[in-house]
Amino acid sequence: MASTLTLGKALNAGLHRAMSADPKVLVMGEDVGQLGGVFRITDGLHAEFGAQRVIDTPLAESGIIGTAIGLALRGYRPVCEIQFDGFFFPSANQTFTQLAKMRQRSGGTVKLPVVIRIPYGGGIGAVEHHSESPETYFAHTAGLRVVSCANPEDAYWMIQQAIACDDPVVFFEPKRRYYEKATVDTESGHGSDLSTVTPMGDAQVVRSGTDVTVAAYGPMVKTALQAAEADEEHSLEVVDLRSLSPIDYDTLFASVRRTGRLVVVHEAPLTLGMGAEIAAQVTQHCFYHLEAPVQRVTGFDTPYPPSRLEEHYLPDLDRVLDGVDRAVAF
Amino acid sequence: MASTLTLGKALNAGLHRAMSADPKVLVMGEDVGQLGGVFRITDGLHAEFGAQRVIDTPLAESGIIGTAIGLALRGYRPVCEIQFDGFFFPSANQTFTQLAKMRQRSGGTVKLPVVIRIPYGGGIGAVEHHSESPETYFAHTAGLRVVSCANPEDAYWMIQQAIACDDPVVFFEPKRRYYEKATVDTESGHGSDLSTVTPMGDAQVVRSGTDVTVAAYGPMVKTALQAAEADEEHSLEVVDLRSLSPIDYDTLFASVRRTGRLVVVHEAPLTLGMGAEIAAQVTQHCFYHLEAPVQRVTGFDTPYPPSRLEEHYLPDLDRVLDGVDRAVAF
Amino acid sequence: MSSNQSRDARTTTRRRASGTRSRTSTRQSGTGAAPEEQPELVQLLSENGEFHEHPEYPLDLDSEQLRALYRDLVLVRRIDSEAVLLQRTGELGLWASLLGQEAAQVGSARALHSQDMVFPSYREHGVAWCRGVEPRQLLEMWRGVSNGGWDPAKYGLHLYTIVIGSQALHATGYAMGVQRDGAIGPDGSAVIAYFGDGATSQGDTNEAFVYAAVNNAPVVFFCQNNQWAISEPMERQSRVPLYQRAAGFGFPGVRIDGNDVLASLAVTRRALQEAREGNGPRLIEAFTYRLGAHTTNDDPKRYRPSEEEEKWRQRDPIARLRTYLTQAGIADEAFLTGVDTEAEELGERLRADCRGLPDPEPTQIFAEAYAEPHRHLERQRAEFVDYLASFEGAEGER
Amino acid sequence: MSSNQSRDARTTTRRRASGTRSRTSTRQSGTGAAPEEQPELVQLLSENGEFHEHPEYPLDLDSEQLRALYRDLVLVRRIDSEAVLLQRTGELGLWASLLGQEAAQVGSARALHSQDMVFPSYREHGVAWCRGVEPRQLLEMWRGVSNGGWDPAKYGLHLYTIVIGSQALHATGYAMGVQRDGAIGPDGSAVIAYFGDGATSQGDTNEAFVYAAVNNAPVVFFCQNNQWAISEPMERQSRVPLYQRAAGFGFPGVRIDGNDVLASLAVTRRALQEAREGNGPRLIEAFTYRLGAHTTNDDPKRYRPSEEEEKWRQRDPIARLRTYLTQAGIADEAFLTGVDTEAEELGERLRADCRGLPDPEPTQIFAEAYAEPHRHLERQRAEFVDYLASFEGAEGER
Ligand SMILES: Cc1ncc(C[n+]2csc(CCOP(=O)(O)OP(=O)(O)O)c2C)c(N)n1
Ligand SMILES: Cc1ncc(C[n+]2csc(CCOP(=O)(O)OP(=O)(O)O)c2C)c(N)n1
Ligand SMILES: [Mg+2]
Ligand SMILES: [Mg+2]
Repeated sequence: MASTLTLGKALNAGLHRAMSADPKVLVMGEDVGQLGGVFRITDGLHAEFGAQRVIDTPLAESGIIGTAIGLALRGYRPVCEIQFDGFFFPSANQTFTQLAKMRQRSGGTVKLPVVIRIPYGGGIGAVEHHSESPETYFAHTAGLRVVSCANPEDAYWMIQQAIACDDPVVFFEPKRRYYEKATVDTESGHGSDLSTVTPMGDAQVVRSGTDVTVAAYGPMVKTALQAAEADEEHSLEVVDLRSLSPIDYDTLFASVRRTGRLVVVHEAPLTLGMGAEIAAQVTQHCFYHLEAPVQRVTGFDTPYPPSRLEEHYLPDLDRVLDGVDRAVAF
Repeated sequence: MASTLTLGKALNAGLHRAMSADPKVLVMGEDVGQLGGVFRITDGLHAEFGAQRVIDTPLAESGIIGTAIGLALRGYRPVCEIQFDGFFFPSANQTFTQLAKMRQRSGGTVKLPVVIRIPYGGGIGAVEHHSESPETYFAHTAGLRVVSCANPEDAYWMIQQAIACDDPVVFFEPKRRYYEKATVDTESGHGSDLSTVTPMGDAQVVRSGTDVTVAAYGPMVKTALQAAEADEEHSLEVVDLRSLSPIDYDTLFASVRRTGRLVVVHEAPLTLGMGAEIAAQVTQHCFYHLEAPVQRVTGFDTPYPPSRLEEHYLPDLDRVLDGVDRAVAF
Repeated sequence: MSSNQSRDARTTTRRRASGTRSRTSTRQSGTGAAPEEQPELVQLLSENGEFHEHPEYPLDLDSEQLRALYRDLVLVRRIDSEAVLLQRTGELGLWASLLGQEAAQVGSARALHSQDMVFPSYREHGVAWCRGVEPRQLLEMWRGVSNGGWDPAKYGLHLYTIVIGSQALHATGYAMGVQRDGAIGPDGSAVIAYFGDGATSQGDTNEAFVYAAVNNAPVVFFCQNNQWAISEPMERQSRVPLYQRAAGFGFPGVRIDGNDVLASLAVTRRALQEAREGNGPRLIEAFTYRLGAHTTNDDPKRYRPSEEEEKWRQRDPIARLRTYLTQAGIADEAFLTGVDTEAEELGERLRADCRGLPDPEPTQIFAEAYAEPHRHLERQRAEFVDYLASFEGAEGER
Repeated sequence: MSSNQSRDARTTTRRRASGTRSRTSTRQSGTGAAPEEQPELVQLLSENGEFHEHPEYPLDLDSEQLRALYRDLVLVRRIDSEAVLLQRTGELGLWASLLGQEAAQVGSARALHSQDMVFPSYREHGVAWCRGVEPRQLLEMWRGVSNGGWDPAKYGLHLYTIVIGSQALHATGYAMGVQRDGAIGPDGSAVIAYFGDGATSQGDTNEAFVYAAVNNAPVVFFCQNNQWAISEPMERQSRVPLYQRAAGFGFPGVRIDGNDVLASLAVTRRALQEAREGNGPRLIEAFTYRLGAHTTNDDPKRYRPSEEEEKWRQRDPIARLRTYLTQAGIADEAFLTGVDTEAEELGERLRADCRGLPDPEPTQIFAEAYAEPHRHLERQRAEFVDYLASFEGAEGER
C-alpha cells in the first residue's frame, strides 16, 4: 500500500505499526501523550494505546533514559523522545555510561532495546539549543547504534527497524524535513516483513554520478541532491549514509573509488564531526583512488549562532558546490 | 629553581602557586579537601587555604560544574576536579550547554575562567569507568579549550596557564603518569611570568626524527617516545600535541611535511577519536607530502574492557611500532 | 520603608484567613494524581481585592509604591502582548508569554536590592523589566539576532536560560561566591533563581537544593508553579505541593498566591533578607497559572479545557490590585488611564524598536565563542570571509 | 511465616523505646553542620542485644530463621574479609568492604521475594549473597576479568553499578515495568534500589524519587547511610536526616538502625509489601557506619578520627545478634562454632576460586559490545586477530 506522507507522518505511522505489532513497545518522553509531542510525531498514540504505553514523563531527561533502561531490563522496548537536540545532555550519563555499556558489562546476559529519538539540526529559525547536531557524541560512544533518516520512506521503515533492534539505537530525525512529502510504500512493495526492507545499517546511493561523491545524512541529503541537480559542470553521486554508527563503508568506498573525490556534508561542527572519521577512513582505504583530499562542508566550530545567522552557519547548496569545486580543483 | 617532582606533585605545586598568586582561585570537587583528592593532587591545599577556597562538594558532578559557573560569574576562578574520567558524564549538560556556550550567549559580556581537571586514561588496573579517555566529547564542543600534559614540567606550567586563561579549559591529566618523575624548573628558567613559558596551546616536538612523525598527547607521549627509542629501523619524530582544542597544526604540519608520514596515537576509541580529526586535517593540508595515509593507533570501538584485557586494548610500544610499519609499508 | 506617608492609604486591614502554610498530609497511596486538597498559601490581597495583613509577612507600602506596582504589572503585560503580536507578524521567531504570572514576577523582583543577582528562566520578562533591562533587549533572542541580549552584571540579571533547571545551580554557585566575598549581612547580597513547576523534576534543580543547603548559601529559589509544563499538568511532576520539597533538603519552603503581587513582594522580601543575613536558602512556590500558550508555537486546546483557563482568568492579578487601589482611593481614573496610555506608548515603541534591531554581521558567528585568541577559529573565520567574498559582484551568477 | 514453631523462642519482649520515627525540627539557620539531635530510628534489637517489639513493624521469626540470619551475617563478613586479603595479595585490583553494614544488607535482602528485583551499588556483597550469587562471581569485576559477573535475571539482582545514583533510575523504570505487567498485588513483584548517603546528592537519585512518586511505582529506596562518602562526612551531603527527603517528593521515609538486622528485615519487608500491593515507593535510611576504608585504595586515617571508628565498632551488628541469640537460648556454642567453621571453609574456597578465575581471551574485548552483528567491529576484531597472529612464533624478536 502506497500513500503520500510527510516525514513526520511516516514516523508516526511507523511508530503506530510497531506499537500494534508488539505490546512491549512503549513511547515515552516529555509531552508525547495527549499533545502528541511538540512536533506531533506521537500524535494519536496516546489515544489509541493509552497512558500505560505512551508515557508523559516528568521533565527530566536523565530520568527518561534511566527509567527506559529499567523498563528494557523488564522486557519492554521503550522508544524515548528527547524533545530537542540540545536537551539530550542531561541524559548523557545514563546514555553513555549505562545504556551503551550495560550489555558488555553483563557479559551479554542482558539486552537493551531502547530507541532514543532526537529531532535534530537547524534551519527552522529557532532559539538556542533547538538546532544542534550532536551526533558525534553518540557515534563516538561504543555500544550505541546511530542512524538518521532523510526521507519519508526511510523514516517509516527505519524507525521500525530501530525498535526491532536488540541494541540501543539513537534515531536522529531531521526536524526541518518533517513536513516534506513523498510516497511511502507501507506494505506490499517490501512486504510487511522488516527484514525484507533495506537494513537500517546500509548506506544508499540516492543519485548516481561520476565526478564527485557527496556523502550526507539526515537533513543534508536533500541539500546534496539539490546541489547535484544544480551543478551543471560536474556529475555528482550522492550517498545517503543512513547509518552513522556503524557506517556502511563498503557502499561509500565503492562510490569514492569510482569518482575519486569525496565531499562530506553535515550541519555539525567541523572538528570531530562525522566528516572527520569518514575522511580518515576513506583516505586509509581509498588512498590511491583519491584525486583530492576529502572535502568537508560543515557547520563552524562555534556554538550554534542565533537564528538570523544560521543560513551562514549551515551548509547550503552554494557551500556544497564550493566543496565540490574544491575537490575538483585540488 | 629546579626540583625533581612527580607529575602529580608538579600539578600540586602548580595549583599551590596559582592559589597563592590569586585569591580568586578556588579548588572544588569530591574529596579534594582534607583527603587531598583520591590521587592527592590537591594535597595540603585545604590545610593551607581553608575550606572556603578548597571545597569538598556534595557528590554531584552537575552541581560541581553548575556552581563553578556561578562562582565564575561572581568573579572567581574555580578549578574543578572530576574524580575520574568516567564520572564527568553527569556534568555534561552544565559543561556543554552552559559553560561552553555562555560567553557567546552573553555577546562577550561574561567570561568563564573555569578549569575542569580530569584524571584520564587506563593502564592502572582499575574497575569500570576509571580508565576512559573522553577527550573527543570536549574537543568537539565549541567554546571549550582542551589540553593534556605529558610530563611534570608541563603539568606544573600548563595547570597555571589553564587557570590564568579567561576561557573554560578542560585539563586532562594522564593518571597513569602521576608518579613519573622529572626535573621541573619552577622559577628561574622561565621566570615566574607565565607568558614567558611555552603557551599551553602550542605543540612541541619532543624528539626529532626523519622517517615518520608520531603524534601523541598525555599518557601516550611516553609510549611514543619509547617506541622511537626502540625502533632501530626508522627515525621517528615525536610530537606532543599538548593542546587538543585547538590543535597547533602549524607545528604538526611542519613535521609531517618533513617526514611524509604520520601515526597518531591515543587511548580513546578509534571512531571519532582525536586521530580522526588530525587525519582529516593533515590529509587536507599535507596531501602532496603524504607518502601514506595517516595511521591511527588507538583503543578499540568497544566499551573499555575489564582491566585484565586492557593491555590488549591500549596502544603500547608494539602497537605504535606496528602503526609505524604500516605507515612505512603502505 | 518610605518617608512621606502622610497622604498614604496604609495597608492596615486585618487579615482574614490564616496565611501560614500548613501541610496537606502526604498521600500514602494513589496513582500520582494531584492532592485532593490544596494547601493553604500566603495571601495578602484576596481575589476580590481586599487586603489582609499577614503576621509573618508584614508589608508597609505607601501609595506611591502601590501605584508603581500596578504600573509595573500593566506595562509588563503590555510588553508581553506586544511581543506575542510581533511573533504573529513574523518579527519574532518565538515568544514565551508571561500572561497571568505578572504578579509573581513583579512582586518578587521588586523585593530585590540593586546588589542582588537574578538567574531567570526564559519567561521572566516581568523580572527583567523590574531590573531595568530595555524591553528591546529582551526581544533579541526571540528574534534571533543574539542568544542573549544584555550585560548580566549591568542589570544584576543573568541571561535567560533555556535548558530547564540549569540556572538553579548557577544561582547557587553565585551565592557561594557572595559568601566568599563576605557580602553577608543586613546590606549583603542575595541571589534569586526563577524556574517553573516542570523544572523541579530536573536533577540540576535538586542538586541546587543540595548545594544551597549544605553551603547555607544566600539563594532564594522562586518556583512559579503555573501548573503546566507545556502540555503536562503539575501531577506529572509531583504528587505533593512543590514547596514541601524544601524541607527534605533542610530549608524552609512556602507557598504563596502567585497572583497576589503583595504576597509575592512580602514573602520574597523576607526570604531575600534571611538569605542576605546568613540564614540560608528558601523555596517559594508561587501558585499561579499560565493563561496563555506555552509559547507562540503551542496550542493549549490540545491538552486542557478552556474552562480551566476561564476560571483562572477570573483571578487576574492585575484586576485584583486595581480593585484594591480604586476602592482604597489610592488610584483614580486619571492614574489608571495614564498607565494605560503609557502602556500603549511602550507597546508602540517596542514594535518600532523590534523592527529596528539589526541583523548581526555574518562574521559575528565567530565573534564571542572565546575570550582569548583561538588560532583554529581565526583560520576558519578567514576562510569564511574569503568564501563570502567569492560571491561579491557575482550575485546571481550561480 | 513459618510452620514448625514449637521449639522456637519467639520474639516477644515488649519494646523499650518508641521506635516510630519522629522529626527533628529542620534547622532554619546554620552552616551546614549536622543536626544537633539525631532523629529517632526504628530499632528492634538494641545495642546490647535486647529485642523489643515494634508496633508498626511486627516481626515473627522462628529460631531457625534467626539462626539463618546470624549465619548470613557471619558468612558475608567472611567473604568480605577474604576479599580484602585477596586484594592485599594482588589477586584483586580493588575491593569495597561492607564491614559494619552486614545487618542493613542481610536484613533487607532477606525481606525480598524471589520474584523481586534488586538494583545494588557496588558494596552490596551481603545482598548478593542472599540472592544466591556465587561469591566467586562477585569477585570478577574487582579482579578485572569481567565488568559484571552474573546474569541479573537469574538471581533477581542487577549488576553492580559504579556510577553513583544511576541504578536508582533503573530500579524505578523496572518497577514501572512491573506495573505494566500487572504484577501488582499481594503476590506481586517489588523492586529495591540500594545506594549510599553520598548518592542522595546526585540528580539521578532525586529524579528517581520524582519518577517513582508520580508513577506510584513499586520501588523501595534503601539508603545505607554509612556516614561517609569516601572522605566526606554526611554533612557535606545534607544538613537534615536523609529519610526526610522522601516526604518532599510525596512518599514516606523512615530511618532504621542499620546495625539491627531485625529492624532492617522488618521495615524492608513492610515497605516491599506496600510497594507490591500498589502503595507506591518508600525510602528507608539505614543509619550505619562504614567500619573499613572506602575501598582498599583508601586511607581513612587522613580524614576521620579512629575514635569514631572505635565507637562504632562497639555497635557491631553481628555481636548484637549473637548476644540476643545466646541469651535467648536460640544459639548454642555448637551452632556458633559451626558457623565459624563454615565461614572458614567459605573463605578458603573463595580464595581458591578467585585464583581459579580465568583471564578472558583477548578477543573477548569485542564479544558483547552489541547484541546484533556489527560490521565495523567485526572488521576491527579481524584486524586485531591478525595483529596478534603476527607475533606468533616471533616471541622476543622485537
Ligand atoms: C532540559 C530541557 N528539556 C526540555 C526542554 C523543552 N521545554 C521547554 S519549556 C518546557 C516546559 C517547562 O515547564 P516549567 O518548568 O513548568 O516552566 P514554564 O514553561 O511553565 O514556565 C520544556 C519541556 C528544555 N527547555 N530543557
Ligand atoms: C558519578 C560518580 N562520581 C564519583 C564517583 C566516585 N566515587 C565512588 S564511591 C564514592 C562515594 C560514594 O559514597 P556513598 O554514596 O555514601 O556510598 P558508599 O561508598 O559510602 O557506600 C565516590 C565519590 C562515582 N563512582 N560516580
Ligand atoms: Mg510551568
Ligand atoms: Mg556512604
